[in-house]
Amino acid sequence: MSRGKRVDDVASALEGLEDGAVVGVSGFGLSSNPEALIAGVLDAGARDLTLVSNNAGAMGLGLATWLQAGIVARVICTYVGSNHDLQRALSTGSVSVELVPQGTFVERLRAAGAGIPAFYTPTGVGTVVAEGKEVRTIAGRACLLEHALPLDFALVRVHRADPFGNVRFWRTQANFAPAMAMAARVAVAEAEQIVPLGGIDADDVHLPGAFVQRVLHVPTHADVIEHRIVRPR
Amino acid sequence: MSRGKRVDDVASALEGLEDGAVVGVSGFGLSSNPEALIAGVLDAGARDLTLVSNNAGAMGLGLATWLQAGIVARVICTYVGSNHDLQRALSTGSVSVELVPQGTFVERLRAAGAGIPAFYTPTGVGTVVAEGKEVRTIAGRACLLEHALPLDFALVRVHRADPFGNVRFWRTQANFAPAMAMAARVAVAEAEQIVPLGGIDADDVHLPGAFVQRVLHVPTHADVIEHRIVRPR
Amino acid sequence: MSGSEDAMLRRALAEIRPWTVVNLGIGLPTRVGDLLPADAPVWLQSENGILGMGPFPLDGEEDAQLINAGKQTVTLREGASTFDSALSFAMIRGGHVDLAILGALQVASNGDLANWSVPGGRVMGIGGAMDLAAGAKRVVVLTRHVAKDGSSKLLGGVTYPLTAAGAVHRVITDLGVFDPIGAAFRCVELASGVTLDAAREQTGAPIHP
Amino acid sequence: MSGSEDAMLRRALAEIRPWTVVNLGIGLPTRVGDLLPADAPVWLQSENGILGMGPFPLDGEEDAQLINAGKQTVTLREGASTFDSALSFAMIRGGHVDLAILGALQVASNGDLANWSVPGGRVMGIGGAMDLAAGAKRVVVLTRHVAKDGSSKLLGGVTYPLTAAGAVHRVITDLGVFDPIGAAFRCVELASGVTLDAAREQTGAPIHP
Repeated sequence: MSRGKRVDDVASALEGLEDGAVVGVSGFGLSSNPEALIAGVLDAGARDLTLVSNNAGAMGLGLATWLQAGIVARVICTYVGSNHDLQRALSTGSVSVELVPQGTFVERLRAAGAGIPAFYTPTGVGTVVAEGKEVRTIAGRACLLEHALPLDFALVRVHRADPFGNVRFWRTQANFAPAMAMAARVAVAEAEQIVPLGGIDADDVHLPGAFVQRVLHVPTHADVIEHRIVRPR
Repeated sequence: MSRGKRVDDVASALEGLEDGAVVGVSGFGLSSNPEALIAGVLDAGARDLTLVSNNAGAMGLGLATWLQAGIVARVICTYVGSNHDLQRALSTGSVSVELVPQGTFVERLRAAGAGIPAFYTPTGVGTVVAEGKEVRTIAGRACLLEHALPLDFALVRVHRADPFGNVRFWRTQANFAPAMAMAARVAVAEAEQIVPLGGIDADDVHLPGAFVQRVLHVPTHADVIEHRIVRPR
Repeated sequence: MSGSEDAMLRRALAEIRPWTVVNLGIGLPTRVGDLLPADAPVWLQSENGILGMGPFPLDGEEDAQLINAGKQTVTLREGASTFDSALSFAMIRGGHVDLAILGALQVASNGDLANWSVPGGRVMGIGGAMDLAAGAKRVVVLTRHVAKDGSSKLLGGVTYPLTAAGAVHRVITDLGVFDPIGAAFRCVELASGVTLDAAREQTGAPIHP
Repeated sequence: MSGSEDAMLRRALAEIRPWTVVNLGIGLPTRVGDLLPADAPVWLQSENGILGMGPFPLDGEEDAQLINAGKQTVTLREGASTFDSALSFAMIRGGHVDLAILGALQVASNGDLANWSVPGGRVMGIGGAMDLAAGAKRVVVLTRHVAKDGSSKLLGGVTYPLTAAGAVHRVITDLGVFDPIGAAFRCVELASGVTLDAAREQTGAPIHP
């Protein structure tokens, strides 16, 4: 199988990650995390990071380990919830936190990836989110001006990848991964499965390889479930 | 099989199409046209339409028949090319034509469907496209302000649909269909195949049924090829 | 489940029309979904990327990468689709969610909604709350009429941080159903055994019959 | 194909790097693709929704719904993907196309490109021209140096309607390879048998060696 964009190890996948980088990490809480890459950043030595993530970890796990290690200077997220490490960082002011409505969060990433430097959205008008932002009435509706959110690195979890970086996701695994990959200078796909070119039919590709720079094969994951709710059999 | 959003005939599919409506029609030239719906509009009696289409037909066929029938007052498109009916309409002024860069065209549709009333794009700065538009420098780059393009009706060709309106496309069939369906008050999917609910796996849906209001089964199409280029065997 | 909660959930269920797209907020609203028949043609949207949530999985069939926006394990119904967050919020903000049933801390008679933050409380975050309230075609709030501290949640104006202005179309509480109409709520119906006067006493804004 | 066209196509081919995304404009640029080996790891993008175009189909295997932006029947290579126009132009405008090889009516020494409309001529339309010129990471123009009317296409400033300002990184013509550097072109190389003076005579802007 052609090597293409595949890298052999986490260190190679994170090559070029520097102090002060803006890093987007996909996943919804602990679900669908690029676990090997998240762990790898702790070893990579980069500090003063801006972490762009919906939840910035949970239960002391995942991205919460970055907060514990003190390598994050700033978090751009949508939800804090029961992420105690982020709660603590918030209350002590050890990191600065920008809370963004989730739709605006992902649209800012998508905009960065799509060459749209800014856009107007009705979400957040009249709320704390509007502070310091331009308000403009368009087609009769008040809107906020929101800016693209470009990333240096995107670390994203995917189900299947080919050597060009064509990707498929499984169920709710996609979440912020496509928008983050599009927004990033370097998008790294942590793939459960690697298939050869042609292993994904053209009509079945969820994210084309144009948006992925590196592919890392990681066959197994802890995949901690935060709220396991089941029906009895 | 549950009936759901399926309609029995073209007339039902176009119910509510009124004079002066803004109608988006997917397809790239004559490829991937919703042929039955295009023909049906000629019978529906609505006039003074604004046609939103990449090419507005070709070779006297497809949407060119709307121009011939005189039911179009205005065309918003990206390319005229060898569409003689549109060339004629342009030169005689019988319809007004707004030429839009293709990326801006589809982004305006996507914006309308995504609740984004306006956005900035670098495309077209300094060109005829910029005339009368706000220019603003964002992140060091001059951009144009472009507005969402909402539709009354979207008529789109799809490969496969279920009764909820979940859709799959075949090869380059999608083109403007997803953005137009999203932008429309009433999106009608002209589907080559109908499958029951569950007939398309959740991960394989290209356009979720939330964006489709009516489904019309049309198993066969003329599918005229404009430039048939082949290699000898 | 208390009797009044059961009645509230059933009343909220009555807001749901067939072949529509419905987003149920975290907490009480989520439980409206439990009352839907398995074959009801209703597509529950979850903002992390599902249209067509089914019931919770059978024990042993849970999938760590198939969760709802509350991070609970879920399943997919027939005719479901999965997608990324950009498309999900295009769906929400673009008005393709027919109905959002949301919780509330406060609702004002002008439709203003506060449901994401208590001043001085722990910061929980915004999540999809602002987009859902601003973007859904119809927003129904499902909440107890009076907060635990005894203050009414239905007011002349919200005092907690705003989620979205003028967003709420209807409020369903344990006292009845009330539509914000500007300077007052209109009483659509009263819960069994509740008088208009009793509702008025527990509401921080006028109620029109 | 004339000898000079063959040389032009081969020179343009040399601009293409492995494992990159390349968009080839209609006309001469499209024909650069014919020179690519079938297994070359290069992904040709077509703005109507393909990444990874293959050669033209075998007679009888053409598919009316698998076409390129020139509406020609095409095929897909291994590792291709198809998608809608919104994603396609996100790819283009967002800088994910590594190289666009485009035709031109006029190119200026400041990188301005005119390639969509001749004043007084038939209106052909814009198509993807403005997005590609403004959005691709690198824009190479492939064109004959002199137009059919004898006027140079390489000028101090474009007089035809602008496609994109300052967009062009390199121009490949039958006379050589020239990079716009502001008030002049820099001569990168000359075609076989062409002198710098001959190139200068046929160019409407200074050429630096």
